[in-house]
Amino acid sequence: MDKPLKLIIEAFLFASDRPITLREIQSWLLGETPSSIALALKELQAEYDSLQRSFVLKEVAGGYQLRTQSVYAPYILRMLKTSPTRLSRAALETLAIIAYRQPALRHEIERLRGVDIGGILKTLLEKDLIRIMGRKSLPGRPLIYGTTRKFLEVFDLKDLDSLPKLREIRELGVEQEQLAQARDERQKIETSGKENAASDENEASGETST
Amino acid sequence: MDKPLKLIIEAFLFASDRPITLREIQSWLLGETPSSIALALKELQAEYDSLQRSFVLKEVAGGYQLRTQSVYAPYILRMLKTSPTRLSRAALETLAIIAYRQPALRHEIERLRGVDIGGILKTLLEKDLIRIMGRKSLPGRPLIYGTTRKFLEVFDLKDLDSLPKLREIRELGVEQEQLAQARDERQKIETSGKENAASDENEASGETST
Amino acid sequence: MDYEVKLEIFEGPLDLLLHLIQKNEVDIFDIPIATITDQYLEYLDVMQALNINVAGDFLVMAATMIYIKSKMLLPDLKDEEEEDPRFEITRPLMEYMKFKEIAGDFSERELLNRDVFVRQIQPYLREQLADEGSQLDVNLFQLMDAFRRIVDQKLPGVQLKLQLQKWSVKEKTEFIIAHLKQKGSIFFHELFSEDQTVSEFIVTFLALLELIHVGLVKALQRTAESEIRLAPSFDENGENNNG
Repeated sequence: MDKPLKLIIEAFLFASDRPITLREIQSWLLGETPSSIALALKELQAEYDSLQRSFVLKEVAGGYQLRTQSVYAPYILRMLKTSPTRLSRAALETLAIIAYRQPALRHEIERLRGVDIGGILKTLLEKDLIRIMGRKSLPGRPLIYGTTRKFLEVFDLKDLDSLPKLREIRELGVEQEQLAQARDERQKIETSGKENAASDENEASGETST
Repeated sequence: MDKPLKLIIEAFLFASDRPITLREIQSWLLGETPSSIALALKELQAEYDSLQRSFVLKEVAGGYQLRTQSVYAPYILRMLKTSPTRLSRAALETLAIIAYRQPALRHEIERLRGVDIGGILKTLLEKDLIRIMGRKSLPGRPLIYGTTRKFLEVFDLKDLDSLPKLREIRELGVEQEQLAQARDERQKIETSGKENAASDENEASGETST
Repeated sequence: MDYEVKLEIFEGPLDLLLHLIQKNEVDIFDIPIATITDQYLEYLDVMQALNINVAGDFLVMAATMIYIKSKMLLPDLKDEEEEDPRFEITRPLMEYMKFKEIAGDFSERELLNRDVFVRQIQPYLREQLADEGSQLDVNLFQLMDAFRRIVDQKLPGVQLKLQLQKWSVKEKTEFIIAHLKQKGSIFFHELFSEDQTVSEFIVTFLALLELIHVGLVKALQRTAESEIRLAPSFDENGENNNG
């Protein structure tokens, strides 16, 4: 171990998204005793306290975690509220269908996705990604959906025509990249002799065909 | 504001999983000027450095982010039990071309690399390192590719301007000159007295590639 | 075959070519084309002997090299103003080397999740937060991929007709709507331009009929002789005025 134990543990705490236990820390290090780890954790705790940082080292759920002090929670919530949110897979698929098939009817979209999409349509409408373009003159006068200007903004598209075509999506095959990966793997494992090299070669080509 | 600006910003940095910009910080606070925020960020930067923590405050992708120091990578990788981000050589080369040539067309990249890159483009798109910027108004309306913000984050770049300038790269400048010289030499020898039209043309095309 | 068969895998013809040039320690500006071409072809033979699928790109380069080699063998017949035929491969090689070097530089940087790590969103913070984000963390590729997934899943009883024609009614529908949005109302003829083919005409016309049919566009004509005017029947947000 060439780095101070204390700082290695700090790095663990920093990069983890959940509390980590003393036992876990021990398992990631070689030859450190629980007591030395416990001591290092105590030191860190004392350090953050004396430095009066915005974060503290807390014992939660049987583990240790770096947490911002609760007085900063209002600020952080303000930040998180404006942070980008992800679209669920279902929402993304529904949006994709509308984008590519618009003007699209609800039952058409449901036929493609195979499930009810009422809730998803509502979410997408709320997020201003889709809009109601009108009603189709069919029995029941179903609503017609299309995408919005906001949709173009979010996806950084000049216009709907810039949406890649299905053909273009398919053209981005995977084989070539797999081949390249296989190559790199091979180059990492330096072959010692030529017989080896030759046999590996066959394997590599075998892989790509699968 | 009842808490020191510096520590509020630290709390933001601690609670965010992406680089945050000075502008964003300003929007989450009331009545703070960009210059006072910039000053606080500088102070934090200096503090972490002088305290010799396991993490530092870095400027990436147009924002600020806390990042562990690279010496702790082996330990953290053991904790995360993941293999590190790996890109194949082919993917890196393709990415390099797109980074410098953007907006870039697929056939341009393929010309430079001499191979089909469909699969690689897909991988880079999946990893969110490149994006589709639109279509070129050429026959077939080909898609235009460029790099993403994630690219800057992954490669520790402040912005695209921070990419090393092509002509700064050692040897290459020399090589370009050599190429031109070699051409001239040959032409002198072989075509004593002929016009240098061809050589001029070559130089021009050499320049456009830098 | 007088060189050692130490097979490295090459990404493409330029990669192989560069390797041969370096192995032979020759000047990139004065490539001994005959030697390099021979070695290049031998290499392709080895690859084929080992059942490695030799991509077309390798063969194209082989052809180019053979052509250059033959050109070099005809010393006095060639046009004196022509450049050295070898520059046809020197130039792309130079470019390739340049980006190869940059790729090397890239991989030496402090890479996220390889060399450096960042904070993760702590779940306890997320829990305090209702889903009300305004920005969206999503990109175009994810959207495309979602569509591809849908199309590929082949739900029972669902047949997706993939339109092969160059212009789809959908695109033209959007085009007309965008046009109307921008200009308020337009003359019928503005939808068509002279460089359009008959099939594009028809598709545009079908799109227009569809729009009029669903009530998003109104077609107006003052007299039988006057031009047909098209007016949007939706408001700014695209909502249908008729409800």
